[in-house]
Amino acid sequence: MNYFEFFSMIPEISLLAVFVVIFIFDLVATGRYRRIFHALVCLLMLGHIYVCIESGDKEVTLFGGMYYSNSMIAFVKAMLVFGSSLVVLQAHRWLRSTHALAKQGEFYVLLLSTLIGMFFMLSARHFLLFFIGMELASLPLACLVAFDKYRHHSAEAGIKYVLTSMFASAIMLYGISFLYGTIGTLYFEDMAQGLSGTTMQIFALVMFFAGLGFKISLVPFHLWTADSYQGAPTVVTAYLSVISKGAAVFTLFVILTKVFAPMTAQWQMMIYAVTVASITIANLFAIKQNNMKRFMAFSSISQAGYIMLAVISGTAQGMSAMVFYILVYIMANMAVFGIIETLQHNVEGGELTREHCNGLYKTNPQLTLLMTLALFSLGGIPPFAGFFSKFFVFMSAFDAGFLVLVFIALINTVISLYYYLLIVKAMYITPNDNPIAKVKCDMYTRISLCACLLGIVLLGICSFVYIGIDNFAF
Amino acid sequence: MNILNLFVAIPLAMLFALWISRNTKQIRTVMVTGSTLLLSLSVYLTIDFIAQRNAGVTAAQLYTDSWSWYPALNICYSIGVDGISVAMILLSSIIVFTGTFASWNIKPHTKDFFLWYVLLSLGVYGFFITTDMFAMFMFYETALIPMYLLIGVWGSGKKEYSAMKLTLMLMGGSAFLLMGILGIYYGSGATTMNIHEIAALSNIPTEMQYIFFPLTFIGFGVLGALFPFHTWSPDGHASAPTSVSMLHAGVLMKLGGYGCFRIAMYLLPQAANDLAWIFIILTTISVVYGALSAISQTDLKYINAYSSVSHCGLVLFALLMMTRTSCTGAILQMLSHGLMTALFFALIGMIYGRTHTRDIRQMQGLMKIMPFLSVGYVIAGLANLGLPGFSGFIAEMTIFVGSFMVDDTFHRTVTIIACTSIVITAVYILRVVGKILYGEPCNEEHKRLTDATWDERFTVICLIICVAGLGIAPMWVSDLINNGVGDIITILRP
Amino acid sequence: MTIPAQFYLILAAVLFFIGVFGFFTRRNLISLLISTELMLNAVDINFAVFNAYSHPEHLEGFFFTMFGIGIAAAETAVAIAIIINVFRNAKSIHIKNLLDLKH
Amino acid sequence: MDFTILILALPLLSFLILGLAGMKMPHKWAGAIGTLSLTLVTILSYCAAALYFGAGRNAEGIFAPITPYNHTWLPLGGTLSIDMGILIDPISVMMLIVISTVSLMVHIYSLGYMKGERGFQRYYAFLSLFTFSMLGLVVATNIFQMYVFWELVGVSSYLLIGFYYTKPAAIAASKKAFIVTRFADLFFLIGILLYGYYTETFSFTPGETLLMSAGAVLPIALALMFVGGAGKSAMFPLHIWLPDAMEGPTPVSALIHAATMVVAGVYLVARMFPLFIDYAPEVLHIVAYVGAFTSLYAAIVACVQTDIKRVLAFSTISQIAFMMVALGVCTSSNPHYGGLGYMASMFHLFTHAMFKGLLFLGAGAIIHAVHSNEKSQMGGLRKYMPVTHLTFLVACLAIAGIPPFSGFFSKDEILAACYDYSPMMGVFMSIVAAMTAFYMFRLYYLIFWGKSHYEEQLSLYSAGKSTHKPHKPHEAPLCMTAPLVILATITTVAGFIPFGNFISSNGEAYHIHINPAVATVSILLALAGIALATVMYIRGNSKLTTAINKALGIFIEAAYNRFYMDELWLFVTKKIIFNCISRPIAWFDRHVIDATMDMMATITQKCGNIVRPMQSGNVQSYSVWFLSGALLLALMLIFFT
Amino acid sequence: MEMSTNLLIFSGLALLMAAAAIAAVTTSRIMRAVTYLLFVLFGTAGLYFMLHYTFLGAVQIIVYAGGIVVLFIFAALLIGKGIIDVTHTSKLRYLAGVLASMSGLAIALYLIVNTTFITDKFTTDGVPMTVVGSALMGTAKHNYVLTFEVLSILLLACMVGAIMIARKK
Repeated sequence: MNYFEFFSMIPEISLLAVFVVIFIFDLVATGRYRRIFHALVCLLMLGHIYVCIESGDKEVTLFGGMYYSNSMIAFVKAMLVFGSSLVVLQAHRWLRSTHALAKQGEFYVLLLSTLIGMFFMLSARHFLLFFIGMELASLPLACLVAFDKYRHHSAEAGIKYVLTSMFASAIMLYGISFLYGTIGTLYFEDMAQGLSGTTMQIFALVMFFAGLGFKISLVPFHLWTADSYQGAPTVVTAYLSVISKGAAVFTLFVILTKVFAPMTAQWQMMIYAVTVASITIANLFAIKQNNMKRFMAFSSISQAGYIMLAVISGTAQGMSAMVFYILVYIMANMAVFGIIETLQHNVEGGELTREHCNGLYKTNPQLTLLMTLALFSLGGIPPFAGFFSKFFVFMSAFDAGFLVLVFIALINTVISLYYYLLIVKAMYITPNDNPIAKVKCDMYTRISLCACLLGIVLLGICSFVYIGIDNFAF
Repeated sequence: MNILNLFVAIPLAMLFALWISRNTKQIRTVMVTGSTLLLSLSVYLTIDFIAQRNAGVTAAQLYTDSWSWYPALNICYSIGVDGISVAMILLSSIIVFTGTFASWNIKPHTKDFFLWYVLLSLGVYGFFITTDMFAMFMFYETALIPMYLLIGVWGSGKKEYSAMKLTLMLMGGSAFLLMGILGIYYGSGATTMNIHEIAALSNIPTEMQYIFFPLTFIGFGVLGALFPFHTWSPDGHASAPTSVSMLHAGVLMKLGGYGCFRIAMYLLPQAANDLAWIFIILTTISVVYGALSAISQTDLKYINAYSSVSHCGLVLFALLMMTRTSCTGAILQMLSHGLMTALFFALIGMIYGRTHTRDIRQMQGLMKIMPFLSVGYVIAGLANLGLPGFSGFIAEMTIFVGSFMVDDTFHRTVTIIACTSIVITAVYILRVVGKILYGEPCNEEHKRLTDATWDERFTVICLIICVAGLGIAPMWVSDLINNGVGDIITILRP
Repeated sequence: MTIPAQFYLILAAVLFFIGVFGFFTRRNLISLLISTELMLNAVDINFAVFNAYSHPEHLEGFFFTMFGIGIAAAETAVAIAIIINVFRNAKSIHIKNLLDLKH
Repeated sequence: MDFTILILALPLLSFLILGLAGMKMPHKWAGAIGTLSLTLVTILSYCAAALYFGAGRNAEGIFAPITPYNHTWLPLGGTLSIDMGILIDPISVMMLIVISTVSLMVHIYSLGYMKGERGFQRYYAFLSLFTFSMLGLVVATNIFQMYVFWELVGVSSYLLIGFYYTKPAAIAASKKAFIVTRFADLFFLIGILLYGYYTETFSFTPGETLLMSAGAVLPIALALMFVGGAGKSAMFPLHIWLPDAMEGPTPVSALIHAATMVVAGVYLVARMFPLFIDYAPEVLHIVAYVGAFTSLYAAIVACVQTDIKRVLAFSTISQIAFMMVALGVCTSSNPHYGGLGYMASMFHLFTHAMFKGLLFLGAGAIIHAVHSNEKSQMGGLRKYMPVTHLTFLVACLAIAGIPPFSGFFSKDEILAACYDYSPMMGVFMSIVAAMTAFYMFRLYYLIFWGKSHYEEQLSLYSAGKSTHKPHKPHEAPLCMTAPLVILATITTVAGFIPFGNFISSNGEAYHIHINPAVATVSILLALAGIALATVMYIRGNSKLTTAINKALGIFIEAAYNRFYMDELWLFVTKKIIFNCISRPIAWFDRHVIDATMDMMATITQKCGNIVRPMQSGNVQSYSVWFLSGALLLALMLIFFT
Repeated sequence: MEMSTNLLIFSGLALLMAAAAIAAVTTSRIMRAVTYLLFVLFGTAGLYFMLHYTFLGAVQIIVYAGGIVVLFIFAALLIGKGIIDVTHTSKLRYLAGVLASMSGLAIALYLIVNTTFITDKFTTDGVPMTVVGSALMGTAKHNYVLTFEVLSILLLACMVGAIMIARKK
């Protein structure tokens, strides 16, 4: 009974400490202390990035193999904390609004608890821990989606999210139960030996995958995505689309390569089908969208499909390509959401549509430029980071022999470029007599947007990040 | 310090300087300084390159250098030039330089226009100096995407549609291309992305070549206006602002031909030999079809765009003939077409800027109103139809002589068919010249128009000098190219 | 001689898909929640049965069931909170009032 | 002979000066620069001729060709390259003299003719350009250089025909001239390509072995080259551009479309003559037949035209056809009399350049005086323009082949050669020669004799029936008449040049023998033609004329319309190429190929609409998709692995 | 004898549960549905007892029947009793739902019947509480203190979230 093992889980324990500090601060702080609340949270989280990276130099296996961490996982955790910090930075203005101000503390607490859940999900080497981590990552998120209590859309998004989530976890658990039934253990390293690819196991695999597919929002498990993204507060949408998705993808990769290694042929085929469907169908939806958040929802589904190209290879190269893709994706998506968040305060009804963006260039040239770069990055246009991440993802899938899949994905990039350009067109070209007035960003948002800009421009050209990731892979 | 890096560094510095510049004057200063620097640098490069060759340096590539970039994926930032690239860099510099003057009074958002413009040229330079497939592809796409905004924001007519079509078609092409590049990389054992090392390995299995050659060739061919993937060209050119048309037709379309030669044919020689006939047929169609289409157009830019289809088709056609002479001719044609088309588009832009119409039925007698521009147009037209003394002639003749060296009926026949384009070209050029320049001015409003301003004159004269210079003294540049072509041809025709 | 494990599994499967059926066809949110409870409950049975019949050496299924019950409770709490909020906003928990976000 | 480079450099220089700075100069300066440089060129050409022929024959008894300059201009790989250089041999020297003389005359003449015209400087610039190109063409050391200058000549012709660029007819004519010759040049080019590939050189004198190996292809190559030549020299059916080309200023017609450029085709065949005669005699025969037909055709058409420049144009076509025939009837059997045609052709080229130049310049003076090209506006001009009248008469006599004028000698040799080839050809060409005399004198009488149009108009005006006071025709100024007189002099005496001493098919000298039978017949026929013309036209249109017109009504109508050749060409170009090929292709491009690309986009958009119901907003149907998707995936995996 | 008694009890329970489940998803009144759910949950507890997992059965009754169902009742009362659940709004959707769930059931049943699980290790010993306790508190393999702690965070977070959403102001 070595309870000191708890203290070896540095990222989780420190994050928990942050969680507790914030929780208590929320309870006790009043008046002027509350004003520094946001800054405090941001600082703590940024500090936590350092802790995560510091913890990454050693490999730890704890609790009888239930918990495992290495440099790659630590890096991914740091990445997630970084992304969450961006989210929190961008949330400042929204949290100042009357409805949200009273719930400021809850927002941080819920956000951090989901982050803790993701950490455990990433480090889990046992399906029970994985499942609890996943639930910890989704249930408070449901509360966040429904955070704007007085907005019908937020509530609707929340209920759709939570119901689908419960449905998905039930299906996933059903799958896991059969895995347990046929193998007799739920420890990842032991499971691989017991797997033989029987029909039942294939069924269980698909059921399990459906649950994670829900989190990553892959077609056909994606239908909640657009509705929830649209209804949720923008910062939460951002969080959903990058952090939650990133953690789930990484976990999926680990489980597929660790647990389902004997069934590689099967899951590759499964992911093949899902990838093609995700990219294509999401693109078809995206070209028809007008609401920006909804549009980004479909864009994120399509991006998830591209990430699957790295997953399908199941190689070390694929892993580094995937992590790099997620990192770049965080940067670009956070930039877009940051801008959406900034702009929608100036829009009647609070729902930013593409028409609102018309002629934005005249009034907000800098935001427009950043938005353009971010969209180009998402579309895979050099010299922005998105090009590199996409290229590497294609390379890894090509390396694994999925030529036709790569080709389909490539053709789809053209479609995706089309809808990204639609927005660029709206901002630059479409004339508009009353564009959104000049928007002044607060300092926090500005910091986060600058970080995103740096990431978009430099992550690809400066190769050290990728090289670092590549050193950690497997 | 490798001089080639400056070709990337200067545009980067220009981007930065533009970013911080505050008014039009500063922007113009930055642009003129930068483009002049680039031009002088490329002139220096050309001279130095020739001097080194004359001094007996026989390495295939000069100024080579390589920095590891993504070591795990064997991606390097490798640079190096041979005669072909030097010629292309020179061409790009000339066009960028003159394009700056052609867009002297661009409005609105002058700064952003030049930002994207410089980004485009950055891509072009990068493509020509690098020898690593990844870096080439990166620069290639970097050069493509600014087109969208340049056409969409500063263009005219149905610019949004055209810009979108152009971008999507070219990006569709690069989707094919990316497949091809990955195929080449993995086909050659995934050990290097450097094209010369891959060529030296020459270990790509023939069956793989059969798959990836068409992909790569079509990928680049889309940009080279290969039939039937050329339809972005007329719309795109028609909508683009002057300097963008210049840069696009003058340089960007050359990336296609260059890429076809440098990557598709060089790295996949067996497939290139075996499958060339398919593409020869397509390019022959391009050549004649483009020219015939041009005859019945009424929009000046459409005429020129179809003419570009025809001429660029000739480039690919000549490359596929795979004789040393024809390939030299192809590169010459790239240079020549680049300069001539830039000149043409510059003039069309200037005329359009005054008359506000490009419909040849609505213009007449411009010779009396704007003699300078009209004379320039006649010269451009004559150059375009291959008048000796201008660059078009030497390029076409080299191509035809070179193509005729392939001794079989099929190649002979298509060469003769392609030759007919010189007659058709004359038809549409003279048709336009006769319709819009000659005669009495028909439109009262046109009579009040003025002739070219100093910046326009400068642009036109620079380009005419280049076109004539290449046409009168072709030998040095032909030698320059011939050396570079030789290495590739020895692989193609062992 | 004991009851064959398959009987339990079949029962669990039936319960699970009755839950699925309910989830697909009911028209108010609380009924949907009830259906998911049925599904989760069926899964719990599966785990317990597999532990008891197939792998009694360790208590993995046992604990999975136990934690599963806990999680189900948490899920229900969150879901009911949101349902109450929906009711406050829309004055209804009928699914047809939740179609604002679509296409 | 190093100075010969100046012959090329001077006109080029004057072109550049006039072209770049001309617009800033006063007219006088521009004219002076152009004329001065041409004077120098002429002097140099005569010097070159004197030195070349004065140096005498070499040991083999021929004038050896000299190549003072030959530099690679554009290497084309292998042994092929385009060289630029100067080749001095008898025919190029002869051409130098012809070109520089006529060009000089035209330069001087234009000082008066073009005086005060808008674009005077431009005119001289183009003249210089043309002279440069034409000189470059004749001194070409290889077939490709010839092609280069051939194209340049074409473009200068284009520019000069379209000199009056505000006149629609001029624009159309210039375009037509360029495109038709360009079309012919296509064949020339292909011929060159074939020639170059098989002989491995572009030079005129490839090695014997290579020639033997190229044996089978050589006739084809030479035939294709002849097509190019036929285009430039306006052989049927590529002649259609030449009559229209008269829309240019008349001196230009004199220089380009009568004396020099149009004989480039003849020169080309003459240049390649050694190859023709040895390797492709059958092609030569084709040349002869084409020439013979063209000469007849053009002569018939010339008989009925009313525009004096058109008459001259068709007469030019006819005369050039004579030269072609002369070349075509050569055989390799006998060194001299087999090659008589060659000499005769060159001789005729020389004399024709002089008298046709003279005719055109005279016509120019007349047009200058009456401000019209139509014969109906003329008549009775001999009183008003005595110098023009006399020189014109000399030229008419020369072209009709009346001794002692030069035309007689050259044409007689041609006829002799034709009779040698076959009596049929001889008779045929003699008839054409008679027709030549007829239509030239028809022209002469209608211009200078008969009722004066001016007087008629004047009487109408004084009678008050016309409000328009006619313009009195007057003699041209000295700078215009002087060239007429000079050319008339040359025309008169040139026949006595011992041409065979300088130029012959194999380079050896021989004396021209007048064949008395042929000479008599031709003189008689010429006189008959003149007599007929005299009867019919000396007093304007006589009764006989009317009767003949009536008898041959349709035929004359057809001839007047040039046997509808232009309409045929127009049909082919406008209706077939433009409307049936180009337009459909342009349509196809927009509506099929482009539409396919657009359709791909539309289909994608449509698919977007099709999948839309999937996102119904109902969380239950989402779950149905969810489960069905999962089940389908499971089934797929189960069945396919 | 023992077998048949067990089977009898099992069949009774199974029938009861299935019937109650069907009733729960078809009845049109929410309170009834909750009550039927309660039957199913009790039946499940009974199954656990049959497996001799008495602790699990107790947890099931306390947490599910005592906690969750009470939540449901609260919610139903709060929202207003007598909410009618109309089942047949859209025939197509209903049909799709039936089809999807039935095919899912068919596949699952087919797989369950055709898969050979290890089923011979059943003992009637049950699980002693000490074993459960030490496994729950241990840090070694097959011990669950970590998950236990994480679950506590989960419950805390859900509580915070649920209260935040549900409270009035």
